[in-house]
Amino acid sequence: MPKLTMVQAINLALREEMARDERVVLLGEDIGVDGGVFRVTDGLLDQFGPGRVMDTPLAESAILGSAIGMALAGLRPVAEMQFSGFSYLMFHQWEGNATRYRSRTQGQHTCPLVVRMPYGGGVRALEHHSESREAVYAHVPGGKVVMPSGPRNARALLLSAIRDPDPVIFMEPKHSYRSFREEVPEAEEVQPLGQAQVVQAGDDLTVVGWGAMMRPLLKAAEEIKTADGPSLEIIDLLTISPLDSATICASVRKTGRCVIVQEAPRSYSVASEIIARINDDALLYLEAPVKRLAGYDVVTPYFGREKNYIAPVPRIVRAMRETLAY
Amino acid sequence: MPKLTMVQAINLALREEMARDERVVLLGEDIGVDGGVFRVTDGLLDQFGPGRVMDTPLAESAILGSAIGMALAGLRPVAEMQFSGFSYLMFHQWEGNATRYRSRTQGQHTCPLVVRMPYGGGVRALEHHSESREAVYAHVPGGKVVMPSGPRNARALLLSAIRDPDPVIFMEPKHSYRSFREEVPEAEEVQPLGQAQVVQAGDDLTVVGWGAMMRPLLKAAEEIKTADGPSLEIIDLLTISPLDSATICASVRKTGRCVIVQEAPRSYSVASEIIARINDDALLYLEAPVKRLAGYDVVTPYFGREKNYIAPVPRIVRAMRETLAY
Amino acid sequence: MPRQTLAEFTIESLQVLDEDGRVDAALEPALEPEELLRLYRGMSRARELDQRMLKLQRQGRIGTFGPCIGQEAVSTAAALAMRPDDWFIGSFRELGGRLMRGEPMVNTLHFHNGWEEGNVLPPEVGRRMLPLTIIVGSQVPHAAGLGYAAKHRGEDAAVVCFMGDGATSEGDFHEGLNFAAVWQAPVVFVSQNNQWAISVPREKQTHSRTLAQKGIAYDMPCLQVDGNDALACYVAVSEALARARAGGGPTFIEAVTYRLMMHTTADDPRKYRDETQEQEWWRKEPLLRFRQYLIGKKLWNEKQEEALLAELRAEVDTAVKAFEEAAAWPPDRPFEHVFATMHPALAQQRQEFLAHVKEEADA
Amino acid sequence: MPRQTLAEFTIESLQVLDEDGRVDAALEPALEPEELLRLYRGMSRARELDQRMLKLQRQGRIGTFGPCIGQEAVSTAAALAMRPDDWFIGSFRELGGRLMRGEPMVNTLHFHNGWEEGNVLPPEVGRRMLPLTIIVGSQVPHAAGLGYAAKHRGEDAAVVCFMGDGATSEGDFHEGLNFAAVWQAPVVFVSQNNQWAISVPREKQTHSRTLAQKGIAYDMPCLQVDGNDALACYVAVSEALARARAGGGPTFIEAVTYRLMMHTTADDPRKYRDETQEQEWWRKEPLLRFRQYLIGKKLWNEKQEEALLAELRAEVDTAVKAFEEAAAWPPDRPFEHVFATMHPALAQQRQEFLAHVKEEADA
Ligand SMILES: Cc1ncc(C[n+]2csc(CCOP(=O)(O)OP(=O)(O)O)c2C)c(N)n1
Ligand SMILES: Cc1ncc(C[n+]2csc(CCOP(=O)(O)OP(=O)(O)O)c2C)c(N)n1
Ligand SMILES: [Mg+2]
Ligand SMILES: [Mg+2]
Repeated sequence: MPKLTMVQAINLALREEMARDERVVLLGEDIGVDGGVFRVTDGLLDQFGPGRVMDTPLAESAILGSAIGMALAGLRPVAEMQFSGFSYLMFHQWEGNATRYRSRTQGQHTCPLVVRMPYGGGVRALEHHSESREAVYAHVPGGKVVMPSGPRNARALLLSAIRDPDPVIFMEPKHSYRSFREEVPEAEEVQPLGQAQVVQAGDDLTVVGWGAMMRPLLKAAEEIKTADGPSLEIIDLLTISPLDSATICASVRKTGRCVIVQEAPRSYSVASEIIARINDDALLYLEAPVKRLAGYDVVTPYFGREKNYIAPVPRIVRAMRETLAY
Repeated sequence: MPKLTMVQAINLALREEMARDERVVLLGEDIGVDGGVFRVTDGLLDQFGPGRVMDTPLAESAILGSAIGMALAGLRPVAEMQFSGFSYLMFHQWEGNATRYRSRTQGQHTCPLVVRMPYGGGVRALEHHSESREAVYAHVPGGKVVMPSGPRNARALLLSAIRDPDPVIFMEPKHSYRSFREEVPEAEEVQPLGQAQVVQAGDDLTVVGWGAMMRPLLKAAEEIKTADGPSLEIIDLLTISPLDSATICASVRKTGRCVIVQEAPRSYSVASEIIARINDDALLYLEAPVKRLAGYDVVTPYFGREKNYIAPVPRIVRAMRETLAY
Repeated sequence: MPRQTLAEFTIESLQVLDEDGRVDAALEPALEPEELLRLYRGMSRARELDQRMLKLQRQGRIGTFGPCIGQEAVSTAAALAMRPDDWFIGSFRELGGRLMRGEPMVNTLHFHNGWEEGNVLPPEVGRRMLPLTIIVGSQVPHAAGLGYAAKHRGEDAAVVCFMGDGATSEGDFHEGLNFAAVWQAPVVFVSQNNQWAISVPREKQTHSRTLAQKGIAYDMPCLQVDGNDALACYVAVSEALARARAGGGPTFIEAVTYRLMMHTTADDPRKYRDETQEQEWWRKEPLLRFRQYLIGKKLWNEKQEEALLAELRAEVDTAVKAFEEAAAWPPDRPFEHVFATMHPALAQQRQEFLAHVKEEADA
Repeated sequence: MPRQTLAEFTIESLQVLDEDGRVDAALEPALEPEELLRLYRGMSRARELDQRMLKLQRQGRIGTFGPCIGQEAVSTAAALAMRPDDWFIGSFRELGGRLMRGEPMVNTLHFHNGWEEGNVLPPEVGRRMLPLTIIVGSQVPHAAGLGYAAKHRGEDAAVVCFMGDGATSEGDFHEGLNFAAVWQAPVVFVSQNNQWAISVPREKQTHSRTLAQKGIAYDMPCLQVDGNDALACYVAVSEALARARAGGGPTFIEAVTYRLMMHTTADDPRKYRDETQEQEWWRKEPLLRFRQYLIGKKLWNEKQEEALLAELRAEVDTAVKAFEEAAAWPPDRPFEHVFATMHPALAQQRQEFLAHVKEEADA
């Protein structure tokens, strides 16, 4: 099995699916000749030609809007938002059209499409290039939100997302684009949407994370393991919406304790919903309040300060210890 | 004290504040000659002239975008989105500019402006005219979200919103626009943002609501009172963000039980955040899971079905009884 | 060389039938009598259904809707110019075109009474026609994408996309036209300039003399037509479709017409416009003029007119009857159409929902 | 009457200094020697700072930034044409203009090193100049609102708003121009057409022959200027400002220039463009040409040039020193600027934050 970065793994998934299904087309800013500002689509223009890999004008609403048209016409567009911070220019097309054609026409017209977008901080980028706002998309019915955490699941989930009959927001942790490699099977591997993954089983504490926070979270878990010996159950959400609360609640019913680690601001966030689901289905098992280790409710600071604002490993360790000791 | 509808009360607030502060200007689609599609701005063009009451072209992003320019220049714009369902066309201006000028310039430039928008269902309107998506705005730092529930607080909160030095989304429950009247003091009355109101004190159950749901919620509370005799503490949120969790958690620490009644879809919603706050600060006092009586995670149905989808009084009564009996 | 002319542009206007139904023979399209009658019938059907819906709405039998009265020519003529495999992407004043394309009247009624079921069209009709667009202008980029898809697959189908005058102010209008032009996609954009966007008159909507000239921003062939002249509309859309199919890319057409009624039944135009303006435009309305033309061609007479009206009244009666007698649809269908497959949490919500609805019905 | 011409439009282009610095005397603006020298100095300052920042960035001493090299003329000349009470609304390639307006170099450096403090300008500079706009095109409607406010209050201040060629594809560009035109607001829109939007060449960005013609959509006076000719830029912006102040409404100017460097330091143009194109444009770059002009006027010579470069190098050295020696700012300032008043839940988050940061620093 070759060891790939997430950029390579996503590129692989796109390449595989374009080869398998000629309905798949890519569109976005700088994705063709340039291969994407992160090189995620590198080489695809050469392989599949300009009819299937389109450098579009600079207009996010029309990128999604025209992708909706293509999907309605039977293509399978995969659109790129250059950064999730610019995806709000198409939010009305998402909320008002992509997520609604199925319900509006009771299935007569549908929008099978994917919107890929790098999200999150930690790469010393300019304003608007570091946000993590998955909650905004997660609240909108009719669309799915997927956030891979590593090369292998990124590839397997993207394949599922492209094949999904409904629109999917696919948020890629840009901080993890090249920061590590993973073995990715050569044979096609798909991973179903809507299912969280228990990446480590344990009894004392449930830890939930997703996307770029999985790496520091796993490191923190290592530290805890060596030092204190408690047994952690670690869950990687993978799909944010629809949320796999069954997996989370089953775990919390077992451990009685839970820490949620998230990059986004705390209030009205994905962590809030997870707590609400635990309240619904596992409240009586809780031995401590669920802990949200989240971003703060501030406007995303410029990168000079950002390292203080995204929970580093020691902060996660402390949150775990506090919850274990509660 | 005259008895006013919410439409009249909001009109009064705009009129008062425009008379008091000449920096206040209004802009939006059909707000001038037509007086707004709900007549909220009726008569203001005549009184204040076209320089201060502007019928704009049909473009939501430029309505907020130009309002941002006006605010940066020292005016106090109050922009109307004709329906909250069309506000997503300006979401990038909200997320990317209105809510950020203060932090971006550390206070050198600010955006004191209000975006008024009718929201919510129950008026037999076309698609996109019935949504309740306050959670989307509440998650974005740097902006406030206010939702009045009646004529009197609508007037008093709108005055505060216009005077606030920061941008405010002011979501008006269109279902309550004309459905009842309230006494509104002739003398100016302002109500601070960021404070929930305990509209009825009680010991057995905390009930939290806001906006259009306050009416059925209060009716349900009446029914419970007569029939079963438990004592309810009823909280009207009024400001969604920043959330007054102190008031909610103090109440829950007293009652041990809580029902949240909301129109919006359940997942990733305001109710979720309230539960998370209770988890943070009052978990150990809970005698039952917090109950979310919310909309469903479906695309807002057309109005032929909507009455089944917005919790009617009996459904609220049942939720209260269940939580009391838990 | 220093201050020099770089480019010159001209905007033309087209009228074939004047306000009294007199035809400009040089410009008259070569339509068969059967086609001319179909066009007239199409416009008349829309007029009849609109008028009935106005009554139904006042009686509370349907919800709010926006009548198309006065604007029948544009979309009906476009539908005549189109082929069945062309995409028809409307805004919300294309009743004539929708009916011509085969939308059953009963669907229109269900839609306007708040049921998604109204959008579910017979397969051959729905295949290339989308429901009304409520988010003004948001359909314009869709049209670019539909056109791209047709071109990409080597179909010679094209797209006709309608929007109002107000819609030209939205960013999506601009972005959609730009994409279509860059792709040279086979799309005909038709702006129904009915002079009003709710209460905002055309002159306050945008500072340009014409809407047609907005096509210049994309070097797109553009034209203003008399939108109350069904023949001019037919000619303009036909030319544009032919160019689109021949690989000549998109066209932008401004069709000048007038909204003779209220914006929607929730609106009261007396708040913002003068009735004399309406009266002037009633004299220029499209059916009158087309009828004169047909009569002049000896294709039509009083008796035929009466027979047609009676027939249409009966057709609408039948549709209204079917509409009002339709069996109730289950309340929980929205759960089924969030996603292709219902996820477990939603299935549970549906159970709760159904239990609630049952209890509330029993109470 | 049936097929008739409704309107005609012409797009003109303007050049005052040709590529060799030869001036068209008929068009030469009446600028004092002092002003000409100020303009040259302004452009040179930007060039010097940009070049230094490129080095700093490669050494990891500042973050990603987008150089303006080759585009100095447009914004610097505009700044010369502007009054202090005019609003300067930039995109991100207006370093020359920003410095001319008084932005301290140290601010530019702090900004590009990820500190909001870089945006906090001396009050008299910041009063009518906003920070860089990162969301492409989103500043355009702001300019319409700023212009409206000036007009509404009877000031005769105007607004100059810059955007790139790529920005003209965004809906906000269109909406902002439309609003400004409807309001006849005193705004000068200047699109720096530097031929590229990252990797996308101008021809793929939009199908129109010129960008200037996009102003026709709003019946706005529009003009293409040689954006590497500082005099042409000065003349065009001055004329437009005069018209704006006189109540003549907004203008749209396309300034044709070239991005000589990478899009930002994170970009590699070799992926998508030919170096010969760059080389051609290096011959047409604005400083060279303006220097020739000054030398021809006997306002400049080799020695002065050397002295200027030495002086600017020293100025940049000083700024870099101040930048690198700046005392660290507190980590929690972002909490203070969410709202004018900190709400209790946020105050509590700040306490937690500070405790974390302290513990992590101590560890
Ligand atoms: C994005 C958006 N904003 C506002 C509205 C509310 N609205 C519905 S129709 C309309 C006016 C449309 O005018 P125009 O485009 O000229 O079409 P017409 O109604 O005249 O056919 C408005 C403002 C909407 N539906 N969508
Ligand atoms: C809304 C938005 N989309 C995408 C980007 C990413 N981006 C930054 S600059 C740029 C190209 C801008 O091109 P142009 O307007 O020509 O300006 P230039 O960089 O050439 O000065 C892009 C795509 C962005 N900043 N904002
Ligand atoms: Mg109109
Ligand atoms: Mg450019």
